[in-house]
Amino acid sequence: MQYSDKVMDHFMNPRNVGEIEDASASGTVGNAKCGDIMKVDLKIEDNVIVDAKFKTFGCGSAIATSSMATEMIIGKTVEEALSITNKAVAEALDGLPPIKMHCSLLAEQAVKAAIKEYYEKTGRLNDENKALFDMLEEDPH
Amino acid sequence: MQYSDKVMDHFMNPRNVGEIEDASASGTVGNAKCGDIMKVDLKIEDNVIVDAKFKTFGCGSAIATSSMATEMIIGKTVEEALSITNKAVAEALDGLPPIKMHCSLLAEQAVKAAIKEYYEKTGRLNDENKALFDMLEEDPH
Amino acid sequence: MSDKKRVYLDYAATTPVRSEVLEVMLDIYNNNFGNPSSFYQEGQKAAKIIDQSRETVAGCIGARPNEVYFTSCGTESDNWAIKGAAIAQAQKGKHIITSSIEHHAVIHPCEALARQGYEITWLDVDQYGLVDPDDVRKAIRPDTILVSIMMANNEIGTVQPIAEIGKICRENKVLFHTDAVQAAGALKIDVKELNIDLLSLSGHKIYAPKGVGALYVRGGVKIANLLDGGAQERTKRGGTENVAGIAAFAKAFELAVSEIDDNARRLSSMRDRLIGQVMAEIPHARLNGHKTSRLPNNVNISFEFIEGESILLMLDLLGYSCSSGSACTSGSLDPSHVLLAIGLPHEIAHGSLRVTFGKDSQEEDVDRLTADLKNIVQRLRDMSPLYSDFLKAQKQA
Amino acid sequence: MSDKKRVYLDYAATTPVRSEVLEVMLDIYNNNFGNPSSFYQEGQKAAKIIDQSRETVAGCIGARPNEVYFTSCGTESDNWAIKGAAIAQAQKGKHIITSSIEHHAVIHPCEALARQGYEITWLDVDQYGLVDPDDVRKAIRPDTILVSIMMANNEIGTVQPIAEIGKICRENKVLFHTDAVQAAGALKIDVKELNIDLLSLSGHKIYAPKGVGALYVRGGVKIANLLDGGAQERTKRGGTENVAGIAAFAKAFELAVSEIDDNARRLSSMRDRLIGQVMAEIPHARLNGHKTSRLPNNVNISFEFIEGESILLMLDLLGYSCSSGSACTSGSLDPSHVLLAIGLPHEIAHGSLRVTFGKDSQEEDVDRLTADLKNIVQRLRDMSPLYSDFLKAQKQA
Ligand SMILES: Cc1ncc(COP(=O)(O)O)c(C=O)c1O
Ligand SMILES: Cc1ncc(COP(=O)(O)O)c(C=O)c1O
Repeated sequence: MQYSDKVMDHFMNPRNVGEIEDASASGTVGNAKCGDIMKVDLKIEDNVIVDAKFKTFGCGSAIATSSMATEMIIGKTVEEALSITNKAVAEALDGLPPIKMHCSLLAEQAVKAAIKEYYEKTGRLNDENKALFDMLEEDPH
Repeated sequence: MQYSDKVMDHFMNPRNVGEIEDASASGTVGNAKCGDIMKVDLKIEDNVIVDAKFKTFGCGSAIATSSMATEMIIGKTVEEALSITNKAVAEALDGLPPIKMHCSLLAEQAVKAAIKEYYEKTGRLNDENKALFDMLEEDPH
Repeated sequence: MSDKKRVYLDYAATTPVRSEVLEVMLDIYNNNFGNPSSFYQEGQKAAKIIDQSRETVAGCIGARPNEVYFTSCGTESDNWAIKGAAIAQAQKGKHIITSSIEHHAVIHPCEALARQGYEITWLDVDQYGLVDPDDVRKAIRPDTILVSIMMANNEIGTVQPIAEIGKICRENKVLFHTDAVQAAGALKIDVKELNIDLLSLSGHKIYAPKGVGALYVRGGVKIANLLDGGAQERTKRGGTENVAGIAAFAKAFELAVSEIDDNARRLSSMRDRLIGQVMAEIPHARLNGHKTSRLPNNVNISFEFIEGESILLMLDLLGYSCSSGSACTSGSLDPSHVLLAIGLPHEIAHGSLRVTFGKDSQEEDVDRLTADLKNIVQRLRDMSPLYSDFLKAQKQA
Repeated sequence: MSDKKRVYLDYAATTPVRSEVLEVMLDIYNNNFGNPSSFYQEGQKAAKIIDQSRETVAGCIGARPNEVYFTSCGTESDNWAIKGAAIAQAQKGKHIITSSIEHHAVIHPCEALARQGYEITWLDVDQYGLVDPDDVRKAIRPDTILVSIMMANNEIGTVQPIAEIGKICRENKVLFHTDAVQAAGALKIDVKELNIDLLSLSGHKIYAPKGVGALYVRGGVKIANLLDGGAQERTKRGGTENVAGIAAFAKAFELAVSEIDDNARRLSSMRDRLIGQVMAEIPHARLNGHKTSRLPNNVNISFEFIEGESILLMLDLLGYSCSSGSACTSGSLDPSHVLLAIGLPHEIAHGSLRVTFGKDSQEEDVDRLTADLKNIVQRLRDMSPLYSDFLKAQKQA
């Protein structure tokens, strides 16, 4: 598999591995059958993601995209985080092999799932922003 | 093609090439379409083959078997010559590749064809010896 | 890290060309380039090499030389055997029996035939990957034309009861093909004793180069050609012969057969050492394949809660070359069909590792590998949500 | 006599592996034995070599890399193209158009399809071996699925009007396959300009080793697999890739293409010199094939009254390696189907000689060959009953 150095770095030295005890919200996507599960915990204060942690069962690029995605959203507002696409994550990793692009989609989904839970918990999910989470219904495989 | 040294010797230095001006009899077998024609001239005195010459259009083993066959019959009585089989010619050449065995059959046929003509000319062809020449009807290919 | 001395542990995927074999090839490339179909000396020299190679290969499997045909790889041999038998016997019937753990070089030709109206029975295997000969017997019908069961599996190393299956096929007058690509050079093969009609071989698994294989076709058995062309291989397989590859294959096979016992001893000792260590030191691991009816060089273990590619990637960075499932499927996201067939759930099948030993493997590699694996598995489990779920559930219970 | 320095003049049968190419292979055998499907470094290094080789080969014929598939030989490429196109398009129709002078690697697959219910139109050629594009146009029917016409003939060297034929096929939406095994490296090939859909190549005719070839499949064209198996070659051709062979093929093809003009000049000068000398000095000889639309290295001449194998045998003993007709048919007693197709009577077809020049050929070889040929032809004519008949008939007239 031809992974970029960035991917390899995030795979071997993943940032933000772990769980947040008192997470504001968390999201889990994927399933064991397909070989990848990502769980993202968010700590949100004043609409800003102050911490993010992940746990991932999956291949090298699943782990690297989880690591990169959490890094990209920390310090961002929830709205900014929502606007980060899987392509942006893949680009930040200097690209992914075509067969592995679904991993970046999964990372985007994991973040969005967590934020959706946050919206639900805080009563912010409404007809206007609902569409932002439509992509959670997509099958990344 | 794996030819024996004997075949190569008779191919490169064929014995008895040529024609006999006042041949007692001659026989031609094969056809150009199949790629081999053999013509054998015999000089017969007192029932003994005192000379034999051949001309052959054909492959290496066709030439070698013609050469060997003429050599084998010179000095023999006509009856002795008739008893020389294609297998004997092939053996005298230390064997032929399987795909080339038909050449030795052709050589046997050429000799027999000449002797048949001799029998006919001398009125010796009869119901008893006719069967000796049955193999002239076989297609060697 | 990638400058580390590398430890190759994927001999089931492919093997390097051994020096004795490379010598044979070089001699041919430098001194013997003729076309074996050519009439003159260069051609006849080349033809003789092929004849001798055929004798050697035949000798390695108890066959007659004229029962051996050279091909370009194991895949071609499998395709030829299966499609060739199917076409040649279409009058008799269109039913084929095979197993669910065959190599794709058998599965995909069968599926191609299925699209053309043939019917395939896919026999299940037990938890160790064994085909039950009785299942073969029961599956045979009047219109069955071929049974294809591999001699040894490339992923889990399970060795099938080929003698029994061969006997059943012969008794029922059904052709029996076996893919012996992984078995060759590791197990003794006698096609007559085993009642085999068609047997596939490949060079690059036994220290010959890639690009050469062979098919044994028992005398009297008729199969249609796959490669129609010139008069090569007694008009059964066209194409100018890969003379160097064929001679290399023969040399490598001869050497492998002469070393079978030594290698079985040496490799199975490493195999059992690795299995023992991993099972003792890494929890939640399971051995795939049969304990004893197994290739001497094959280890296949699943580690729960983690995914195979991550293991491979970390091993690769530490200098180990291993595989998860078949190398051929590394482009795919599905777990191995073999591991699913022996009953592993998807998530466990995803976490499997295949280590296959060979010529350059050393006992000390085993000890280092176990230590490194232990760390890797722990690191990946620490990242895995499945593992934390498991730990939480355990705590609660 | 056989210790004489040999003069190889059968480059159309096969070529030696050139040193630049052997170097590439050796480097791979020694340093790069991984399976390209493998995940780890060794595998990825091998995969990269294949990618680069594919780009190189694509560049040599004006194709895109993903239109090139590696095979084991020209015969496999021909079989795959023809049988694959036939199976993929069986719904549209079962009519195939080809010529009567194709290589057996095209003829025999067509005959195999004919036995399975396909209908083959065998186009005649003219006395020079040329297919008339108009005949192709006229032969096309609504159920025509494939036209297969070789780019250059292996026996008589005739180069076909491929551009015209390609245009006709494209206009009629019929797939066009061309066997370019002999043309590659000798003629410039641009698959787009020539409207080619499928094109066969072979390594061992262009100084790469035996056992490797390629098939160009135009993007969008669907053909059925011949070798079903692993995911290699984008799932279109299973079998572990012959990495060294593929890299060697790419290197050799690249070199050949870069030398096309030089070689054409050098070889056609020798060709024309030999033809001129033989025609001037040996009576009752005729040139087979076209005078100008001809491969630069091919000479094919029939000598009346004598038989080809005898000529070859004597030449062999003098150190020359030549051929009569196709090397593939040397096991056969029939005269070449190509020579019969251009109208030679059997007995003259039997007496034909093919000389094909290549890398190590020298002008001086030509002069020596003519002199030796003159003697040989005379010697054989002196033994030939056909020649004495001819002389007698001449005397009488
Ligand atoms: C025109 C032509 N097509 C096909 C082939 C077959 O190629 P290969 O020997 O690589 O199978 C040859 C050579 O033998 C050839 O000359
Ligand atoms: C059991 C088995 N069959 C067939 C094959 C295919 O062999 P090849 O790669 O030579 O086509 C392989 C190896 O890939 C194999 O392990």
